[in-house]
Amino acid sequence: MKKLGLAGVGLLAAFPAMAQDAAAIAPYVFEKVVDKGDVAWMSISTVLVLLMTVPGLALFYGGLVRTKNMLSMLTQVFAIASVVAIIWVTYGYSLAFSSGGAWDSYVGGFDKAFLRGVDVTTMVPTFTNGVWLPEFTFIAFQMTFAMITPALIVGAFAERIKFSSLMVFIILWVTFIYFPMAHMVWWWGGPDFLAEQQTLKLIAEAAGDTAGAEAASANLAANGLLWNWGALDFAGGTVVHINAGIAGLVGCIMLGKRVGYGKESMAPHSLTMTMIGAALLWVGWFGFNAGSNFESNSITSLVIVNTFIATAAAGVAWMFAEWLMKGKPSLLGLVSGVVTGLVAITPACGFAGPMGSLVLGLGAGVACFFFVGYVKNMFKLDDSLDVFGIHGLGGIIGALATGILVNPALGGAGIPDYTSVPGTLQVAEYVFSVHFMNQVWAVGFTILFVGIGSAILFKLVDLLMGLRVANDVEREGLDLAEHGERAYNM
Amino acid sequence: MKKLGLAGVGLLAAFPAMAQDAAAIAPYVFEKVVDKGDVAWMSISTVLVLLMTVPGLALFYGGLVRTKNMLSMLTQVFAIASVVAIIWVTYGYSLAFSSGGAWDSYVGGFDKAFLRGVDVTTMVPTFTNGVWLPEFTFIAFQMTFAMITPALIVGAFAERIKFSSLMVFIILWVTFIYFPMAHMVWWWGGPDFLAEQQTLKLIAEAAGDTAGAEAASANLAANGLLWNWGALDFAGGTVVHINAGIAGLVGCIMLGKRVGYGKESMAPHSLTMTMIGAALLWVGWFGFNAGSNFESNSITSLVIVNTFIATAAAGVAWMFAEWLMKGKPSLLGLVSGVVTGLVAITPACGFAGPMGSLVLGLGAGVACFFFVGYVKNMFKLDDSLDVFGIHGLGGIIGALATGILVNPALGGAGIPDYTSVPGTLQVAEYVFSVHFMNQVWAVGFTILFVGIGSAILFKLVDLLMGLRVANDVEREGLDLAEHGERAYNM
Amino acid sequence: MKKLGLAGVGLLAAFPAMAQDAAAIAPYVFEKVVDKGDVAWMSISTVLVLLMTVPGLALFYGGLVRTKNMLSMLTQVFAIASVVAIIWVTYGYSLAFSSGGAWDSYVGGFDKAFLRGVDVTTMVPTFTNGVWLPEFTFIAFQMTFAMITPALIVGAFAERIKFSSLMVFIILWVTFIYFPMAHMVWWWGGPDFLAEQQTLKLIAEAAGDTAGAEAASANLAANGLLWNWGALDFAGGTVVHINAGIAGLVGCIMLGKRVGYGKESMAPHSLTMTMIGAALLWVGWFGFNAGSNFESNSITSLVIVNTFIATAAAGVAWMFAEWLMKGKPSLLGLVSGVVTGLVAITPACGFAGPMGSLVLGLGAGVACFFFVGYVKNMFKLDDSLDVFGIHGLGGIIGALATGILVNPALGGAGIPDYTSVPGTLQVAEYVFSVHFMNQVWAVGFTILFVGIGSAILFKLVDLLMGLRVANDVEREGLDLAEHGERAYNM
Amino acid sequence: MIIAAIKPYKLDEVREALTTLGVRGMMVTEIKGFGTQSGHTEIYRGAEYAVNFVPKMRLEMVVSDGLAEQVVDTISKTARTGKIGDGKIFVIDVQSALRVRTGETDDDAL
Amino acid sequence: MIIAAIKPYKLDEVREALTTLGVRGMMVTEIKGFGTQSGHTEIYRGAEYAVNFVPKMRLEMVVSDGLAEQVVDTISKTARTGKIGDGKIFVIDVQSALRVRTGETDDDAL
Amino acid sequence: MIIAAIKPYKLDEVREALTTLGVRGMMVTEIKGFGTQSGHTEIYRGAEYAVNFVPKMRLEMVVSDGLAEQVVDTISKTARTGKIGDGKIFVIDVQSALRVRTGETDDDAL
Ligand SMILES: Nc1ncnc2c1ncn2[C@@H]1O[C@H](COP(=O)(O)OP(=O)(O)O)[C@@H](O)[C@H]1O
Ligand SMILES: Nc1ncnc2c1ncn2[C@@H]1O[C@H](COP(=O)(O)OP(=O)(O)O)[C@@H](O)[C@H]1O
Ligand SMILES: Nc1ncnc2c1ncn2[C@@H]1O[C@H](COP(=O)(O)OP(=O)(O)O)[C@@H](O)[C@H]1O
Repeated sequence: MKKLGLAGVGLLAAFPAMAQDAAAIAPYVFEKVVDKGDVAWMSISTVLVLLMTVPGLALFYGGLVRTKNMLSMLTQVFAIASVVAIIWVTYGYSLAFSSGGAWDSYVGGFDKAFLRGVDVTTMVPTFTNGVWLPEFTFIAFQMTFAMITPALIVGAFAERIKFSSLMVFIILWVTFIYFPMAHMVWWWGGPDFLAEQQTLKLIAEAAGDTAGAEAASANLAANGLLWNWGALDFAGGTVVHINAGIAGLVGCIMLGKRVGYGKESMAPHSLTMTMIGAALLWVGWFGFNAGSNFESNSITSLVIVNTFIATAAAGVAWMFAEWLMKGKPSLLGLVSGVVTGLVAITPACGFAGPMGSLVLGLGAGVACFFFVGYVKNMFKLDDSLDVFGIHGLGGIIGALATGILVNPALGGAGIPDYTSVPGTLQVAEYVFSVHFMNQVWAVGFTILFVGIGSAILFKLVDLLMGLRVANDVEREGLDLAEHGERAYNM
Repeated sequence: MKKLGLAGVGLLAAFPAMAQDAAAIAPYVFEKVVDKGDVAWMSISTVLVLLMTVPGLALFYGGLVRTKNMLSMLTQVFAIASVVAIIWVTYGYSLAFSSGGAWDSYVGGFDKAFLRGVDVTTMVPTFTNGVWLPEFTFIAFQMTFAMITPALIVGAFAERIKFSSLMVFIILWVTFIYFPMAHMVWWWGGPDFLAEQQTLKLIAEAAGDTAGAEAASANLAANGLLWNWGALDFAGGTVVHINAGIAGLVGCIMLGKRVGYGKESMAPHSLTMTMIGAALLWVGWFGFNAGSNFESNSITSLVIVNTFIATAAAGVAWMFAEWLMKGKPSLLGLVSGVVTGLVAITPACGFAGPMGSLVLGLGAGVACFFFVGYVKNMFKLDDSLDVFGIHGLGGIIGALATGILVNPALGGAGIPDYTSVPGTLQVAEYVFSVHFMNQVWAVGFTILFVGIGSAILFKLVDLLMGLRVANDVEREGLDLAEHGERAYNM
Repeated sequence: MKKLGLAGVGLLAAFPAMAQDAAAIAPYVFEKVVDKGDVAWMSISTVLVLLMTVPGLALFYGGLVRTKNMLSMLTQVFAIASVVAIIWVTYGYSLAFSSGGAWDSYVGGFDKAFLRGVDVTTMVPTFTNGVWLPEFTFIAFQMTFAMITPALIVGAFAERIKFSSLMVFIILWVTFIYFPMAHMVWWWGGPDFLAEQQTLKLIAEAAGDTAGAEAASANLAANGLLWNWGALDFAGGTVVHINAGIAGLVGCIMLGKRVGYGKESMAPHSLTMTMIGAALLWVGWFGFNAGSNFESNSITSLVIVNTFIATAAAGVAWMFAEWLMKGKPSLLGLVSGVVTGLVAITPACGFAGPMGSLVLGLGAGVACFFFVGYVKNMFKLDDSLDVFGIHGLGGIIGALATGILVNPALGGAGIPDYTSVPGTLQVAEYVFSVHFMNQVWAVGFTILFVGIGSAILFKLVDLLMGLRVANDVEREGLDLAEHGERAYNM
Repeated sequence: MIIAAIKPYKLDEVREALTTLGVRGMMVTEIKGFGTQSGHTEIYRGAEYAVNFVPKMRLEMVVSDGLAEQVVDTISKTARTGKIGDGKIFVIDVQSALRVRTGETDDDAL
Repeated sequence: MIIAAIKPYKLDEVREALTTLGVRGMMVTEIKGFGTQSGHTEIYRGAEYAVNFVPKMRLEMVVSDGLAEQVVDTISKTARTGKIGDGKIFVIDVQSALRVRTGETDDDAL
Repeated sequence: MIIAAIKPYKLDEVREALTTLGVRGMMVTEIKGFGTQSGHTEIYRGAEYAVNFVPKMRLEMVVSDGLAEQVVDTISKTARTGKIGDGKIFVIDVQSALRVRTGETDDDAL
């Protein structure tokens, strides 16, 4: 492998020169090099994302509900993660990360169902020419994303949904919403494929072979819809957070308020658990964000620094905003801000600079505090655990901010360009009107697609089996009625 | 190191050809290459296995006992892990992983007691020719296995054992049961040693030097008993889980039922803690399983994928089986299934394919649900936290299934063969009657050895100091009586 | 990178020979090589140190206070970590790790404020010639140290400090105490810089160029004060633990005892949480200690083994000492010992051998048990969560022991020497009177500097805004009064 | 002294009703209620437990004789759902009452 | 009204005995009991705390006058272990009882 | 029977005072107290909850008639802080008492 490595590097290093004069242009040759350091980092990142989900998210949500519904919360998150893991290897991975033929812009096909054709020798590209990963590494990492996203939704209609209906809804939702979204945002050929096709195109054009040139151009465009739109989403702000946030919003509206909402106290039964959950989300999120770099290099570290800063900034911002407006700095406020910061930095973590991340964190923290603390009440919205207020809104802020902070003038990494000098990663000129608008369109599309799609699925399940438990069940609590257990027997 | 790396690779690459014609056969030369990516992965894997033990296992068990015994559970797990860590570096590592001379098939010797002769330059082999690890890396990783295995046992006789007696028992148990088992299953010379000896054998035979040939053959056979039997156990299904499961079974029978068993409610005092524990077991188990690959490569990722699938499948299987048979899907059922899946995939994780793992998970989940939910009650067995029902039974199912799923025809990795082409890893032909039976023998031997051995040790300690606390102590709870504290003062 | 790698290694390998005869001495040339395995290990180490802080430390402390103050504990730790993270990237990193010009022995300057000049191409040295890390990797790792250190202090005056005052104090404390301490202990040029300057010096001397020789000598001495004193502190025993321990001691004296101290029961409200915290501290500490090696090699593994042994030994030692002296082995005793062991091994983890670590652990465990169990009461000291008794005292024991256990005769690594053969790491002769005394001086200096400095800052904040809450607030609990929440609503 | 066992979620409602009636204080305890209303069954792995108590709130208040009847009345009205398990109200004679803060006694103490 | 303090693990036994006797309901509270039975000492690092209460169960039930004696009897028989800390039983006169659900009063309410 | 509601942190003090007075046992319950002393407000993100109860300790003890007055006295003295929320003391007539362990009745049972 090392040997290949050198060869590969050699070739790549040698390449740019050639690329310049189209006259003597040569086909792009490359080797697929896997570095054990990258595999080690991706493996642990995968584990960290699982840590975010269980116990992280389960506790963050569980601590916020009433004792009588604690287990329902934990079971929902844990069961969703498990069921989706099974779906992922049966057909999910294929729908998200294989060619969809005619539908390729929107969703993948079934060629890789049951992981057909995948073995320890197949590889996937990273964001660097000549650097590849074992396909299983990629499958495992992406699996954890598919596991956590639907689990994020359940906070919006906590303490009132029927477990059976939820399971059915989730299976439909990942199939018709999540996998297509992942495909539209993340499906592309990789740096070496682009370099190869771009070179073929140049050669064909030089040789006046229009057919060949068109074929190459087609290949260059064989990516997901939003990818082709140029949407920037480093670690899944759109696919994961806006996606879950909107679905949650739709869900809490369609299920309606909890019995006693606004009248009885629905205070969190254990902020200790919520703190543990928030902390583990922070810890695990480094796998989520820095793992999305697919390599273990200086950019990985930049992502880590950004994730630290934006998170701390949003936590502190929310805490002080609350201190100022409500008189006291609360732990729940602090950790809510922390999660907001994690959400907001997700799409930007590899594109923004440290100071940009600081500003983004502060902004997102204050904005979400105001939404959750005031706006939400105005709409009498029972988004019980603020899935929209934190993941939806935070995700939108982050996605839009990415279009600004990517600007090198603001310390950003700039717009990646793999084709102008095939075989190398160049930075394209930043144009606000273009690159910011790309983000706007992507966000807009996602809101519509997910909003409408989720509404249809909720309605469907409601008609089929009813979404909500009976009032008495809600009063007694879901733990006893739905799961036959109590969380605590002290 | 890199330089060596290349050299090593070069040699290995060059080798097979030679190996073919025994005529011009040359001695097997190799370099010991350590890759920093492997060390990074093994280091984090080591940490992950500690995470499984504390707080993972401690919480998984602790949450299932009554409030008054919470601390006893936590203290037992924590103290066992600590005491065994000390034993490990004094004589445990030596008994498990050094040559035992005449006893070499059964147990190691004392050459490496107090880690004599180990320093930052000594290395141990992996499963790939030419790829080695620092010996300290191996010592640390294996240490965590020795720490968690005895801790698994205590769940079987929770809420009634005397702390002092338990400590004495554990010290005896690791000395006379665990270290020998580890030696019998995992003690071998490594790929390069086998290649070297096999080559020497061929050369000797070619030269008609029978003495030399026999010497080499002897070296080729200088492995642990079960290793020589050809037992497959990728990450410790036999050494860790069947081992602990059987010891637990024997223990709960010899200690007898808890006071009030069957009459009073012994409901778990905090399923929240149990959920956290189960989740951390899942998270940490990737270090346990994928770390057992000793390298950070595509096989590591295959192990991770398998561990995800089998676990999720078993969790979901148990949950639905319970839903069907008992009317409600419980969190405890779900997480019990999750742990069952982790146990079952352990021996198979590097040998089975993803779909094989899926089937294994589903099967193990349903089987253990039926044992724990029905069979166990028939035998009025107070295996309080189902150590046998989950670790013992799950481990047996996994060990046997490994003998089937390793079959390449079922997507398995096939039977490893390091000698037919020295210096390379070949896949030997799979023969059910041979390879499945190997597993049967290994399992049978383990059950007998551990069962009888543990029974003797329990009896011994019982006679010496009594295993069980007084009734009043059991009523008041072990926390106050044995440890002088209460878990909660709320 | 790989290419550089080889080059670098080549050069280094080639070097020693030359170094010998000053006659034909050549300038020291080197390449900065980054290994992805090192980056992967440092990245996960960074994450592990965060895990130590939240939820680790927060829970370890939180579990020990009364229910009514749980959230205050959690909020203090979480908020401190977040605020310091922001300070770190604005000016903290610069004060700790940039040249301080005239003040260079004591503190850094502001050249790197707002991370000016840092990007994905800048690098920092490790402890091995030719092996470097991305600067962002180093910034992130060191950030986590700055985050946890001040958080350690709050345990000393738990349940009575005003949140606002604490925040102000912490900001002052990191600025005037922590950053300077870090600079004084850890600020140096790195192996390649030393080799380069040493070579220049030799060349200059050979050429009789005294000016040049002096310049080079000056550069060789451009390190932090305690570094130049030759103080050994592998992972921060002085900077982190003695530092926080002394500050805590001063704090608890200046704030005074809690209302009802000695009269009312102040039993820990949840030892379960304390156990989780202690376990996560252990887990995360491997990032803290082994990450401080900056590389992923056999020394990393040695550190891991040492950290395991010393910790287990101290835990067991405390438990048995308590069993002997107080009649019962408690969980709190066990985990207190575990944390003591972690603290004590911190400065020694890369210098001592496994058996030295075992002895250190046993000694520290017993010593701290006696202080916390007896001495402390004699002084009627309300160091509520034993910050001094464990971090202060444990840190001092560890720092002094390092000066002994580093002795190769005791299995230690020996005194590192980068200059006698530039480009290589040599082991200097161990002289007890020299190297042990170095530790004594370093410890003494730290105690004085931190003690006096912290006292001034506490006094200042007290005069400005008062350190302590009103009696009624203390009675009602800080959670409701200061944060407007309750930890549990069960 | 009036002692009542009611359904937990009725507490706020009852309290408000009583306050408007002029009851100035009470002691509330979370209790396990046994009665005709049956509990539920919990299953933990193999073990099934029949939990035959129902969580209730126990109200205890001392009121002037004049108020007693209305209080009983108000509680029963507000706490009633008509479903089994609504609870019980008992009245007991009190000999003396005293307000610790002031030392006032009997009716002045309430 | 009969009020009893018993050892927690005796609760189930006592309850069953009373049910067979015809007692149809009661209120049970977890209490801290102080009495001749001494508590225990807890040690947390340096600090020792003498916990001088013992966890007990407080039973409270109203029964028709006819039943009262047997009830007291049954409780004392079933709850007795002969060891210190078995508990106490007190009887208090009740003026009126009412079942919220139906409005039935006195004996019909029980 | 004497029933008192006091501030939680006064429990130890009161208990000691009563022991010296000769009270040999009591039942203590953690209760939610409603009275003139107002509670507090909690804020969780957007939601504000007015918690209008205050945690109190409920003491319940049966003493011989002779002792009753002193007991009431001692409690009110020791529990008094003069601040609102000090609590109340009620006295109720007990018909009979019994010590489970021995079967002793009335004054001997206390
Ligand atoms: N005899 C009794 N003495 C004291 N409390 C009682 C008695 N009977 C019932 N209770 C209390 O009243 C609650 C409701 O009574 P239950 O019989 O379940 O329903 P209902 O009041 O509608 O008949 C019980 O949970 C118990 O707490
Ligand atoms: N005078 C009393 N008034 C109310 N409850 C009492 C009284 N004396 C004892 N108790 C209750 O009875 C329980 C048992 O009494 P104790 O004196 O400890 O043992 P015994 O009943 O065997 O003498 C105590 O824990 C307490 O709850
Ligand atoms: N009428 C009452 N009946 C029963 N308990 C009462 C009554 N009034 C007050 N209490 C109890 O006494 C406690 C203190 O009473 P409160 O009115 O708050 O202060 P104060 O006693 O100083 O007037 C209350 O929390 C409640 O538990």
